[in-house]
Amino acid sequence: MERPLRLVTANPLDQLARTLEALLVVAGAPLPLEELVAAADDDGERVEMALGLLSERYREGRSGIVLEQVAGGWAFRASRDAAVACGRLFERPVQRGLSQASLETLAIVAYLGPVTRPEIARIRGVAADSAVAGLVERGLISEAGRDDGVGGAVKYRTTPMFERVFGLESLSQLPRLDDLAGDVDDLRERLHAVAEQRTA
Amino acid sequence: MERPLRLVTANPLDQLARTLEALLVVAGAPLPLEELVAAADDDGERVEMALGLLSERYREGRSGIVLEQVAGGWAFRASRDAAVACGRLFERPVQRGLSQASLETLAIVAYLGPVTRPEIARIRGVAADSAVAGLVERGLISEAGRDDGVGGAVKYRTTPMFERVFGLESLSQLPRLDDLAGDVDDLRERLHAVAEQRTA
Amino acid sequence: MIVRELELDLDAFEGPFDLLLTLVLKEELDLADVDVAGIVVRFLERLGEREELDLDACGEFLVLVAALLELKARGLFEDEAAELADLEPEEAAEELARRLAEYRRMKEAGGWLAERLAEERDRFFRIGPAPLAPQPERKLAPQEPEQLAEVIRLLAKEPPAVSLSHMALRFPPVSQFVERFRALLSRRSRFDFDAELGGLSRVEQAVAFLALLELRRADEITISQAAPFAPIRVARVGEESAAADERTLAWNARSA
Repeated sequence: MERPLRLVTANPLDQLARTLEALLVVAGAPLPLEELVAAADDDGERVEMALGLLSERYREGRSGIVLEQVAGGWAFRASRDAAVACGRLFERPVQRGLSQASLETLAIVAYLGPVTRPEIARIRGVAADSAVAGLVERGLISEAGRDDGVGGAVKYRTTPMFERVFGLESLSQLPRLDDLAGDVDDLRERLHAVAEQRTA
Repeated sequence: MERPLRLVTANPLDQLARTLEALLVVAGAPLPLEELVAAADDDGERVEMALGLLSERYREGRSGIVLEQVAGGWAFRASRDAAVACGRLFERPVQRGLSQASLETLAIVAYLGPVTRPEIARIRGVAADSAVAGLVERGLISEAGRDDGVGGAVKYRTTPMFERVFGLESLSQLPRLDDLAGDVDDLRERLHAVAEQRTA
Repeated sequence: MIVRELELDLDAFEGPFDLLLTLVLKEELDLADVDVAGIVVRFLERLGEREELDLDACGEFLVLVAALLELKARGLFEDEAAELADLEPEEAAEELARRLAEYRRMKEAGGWLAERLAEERDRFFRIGPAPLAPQPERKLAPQEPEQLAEVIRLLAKEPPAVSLSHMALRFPPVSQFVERFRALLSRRSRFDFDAELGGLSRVEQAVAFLALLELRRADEITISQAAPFAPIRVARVGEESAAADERTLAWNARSA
């Protein structure tokens, strides 16, 4: 491992290589050569040489970090030796329940959907952006057109995955809320009225 | 740079260190020691020793990649030397300074959280709605249930992102606020004087 | 200097003071968002720019700002304003000092965070997953549909009527004092109203006074007072209280 490193130390490319390391460790997607050149504010050929040095330093069997050239550009990845350990890291335990914010948002979408984010926020009394995004990411809700056609707020409804997780054959199997309201419109009205009182 | 590396090569910890490198380079957030131990499927003490070696290898001024302890875990980041280059390519989560209102609100959530919007307003003497919404959007604070569990006001706490952005290992690294005790006494005396005049 | 033309540059509002007042009165601007301290500082700056002290301007400003503050306090802390009003002056001062100190600490902490943020400006890190990392799958255990109904019921529940319990605490029933005074007069032929009220809140004292009037109306007691603000003596009917020659506890400012 020593020789190339000694080379780098003596090499004026060393500083540039470090800058590239830094850029690559922050990047969320592979970085094309041009972007690396522009960000490092250096010469294209020198950047390629520095990448060559780094490919040598970060190569399979030598480091846990491997520099790889893929279709979109250059990126760090985990070494193959560490594949099992990485598998353990990304293997998430089955989550037992949802957070209060997610549950409230999901319940509103299930009972009132399709429903827009602003309406969810009005009923809950807080912005719904992150809760909605989280539920979309989990595949429990999805977009269902826009309010008043094009240009309106995006509406959301629950997904088949939601029905699977909650053990429902369809939304009509949701627990009834007869004690609260006759139909969806009643329920909607009631939720809005209470939300207004809460903020007042 | 060579000596510690040679040590590592001769060291049985080398393989473990490489595994940790791999885990850290693919992780989406700082990894707590326990998670590293579980994923590497190794002994806690050995993992700590390997992290010590890696801290030395990936330290400021030596590599473009820096290993740091932040937000309750271990994470790679770019070296500070490469900040200008990084700035050309990436945005920090808090690119510009936060407004006075946001900073005070953030301080209240960090020190007193989980805390509700009305509680924040009560301390600041100004409604906190837009400051809270802005901080949620930046991912610095997030919902943490409702007051009294049920229909109460939504509570907020700071996120791991907050600790990362501010470079804190944990919230306990926030400075203690007892230094202002003298001030309090002074205020109290002045208000007592006013109160006495009022009664007289 | 014309106070109403004072130019303001606040987070929530930019323009002359007069316009701010207009917007607030028309309820087009929420006073809760207005930094009143910022207005005061601006006024003091303008005042400082002048050689002479403009007493008229100061007077007008004081009146306007006091009104603004009162409006804002009422809007922000309906319950608390009442709580503070119930406190003794020393307690209110203590409570205010505590709150001001808390706010100062948070302001200080906000300043620390600002410095820290500036120091950490050159720390870059990746947000989110790595480019070539495996996509973790988030699995959710089977859930009970009843949870959804429960959550909707909570969201549809009228906010708890907190104020009622407060009222009960703050306004003890008149009957409570009627009974108390009757019991007292069954043991003693007369008592000193003020001495009986030691340790009660102002509201409770008021309720006790109502109880006294109630008993008087029912002709169960006689009430006498030697002079305005002198101690109130209460006696069973038929046993006039000859208060003049007795030494009693002084009527203190609290019960006034």
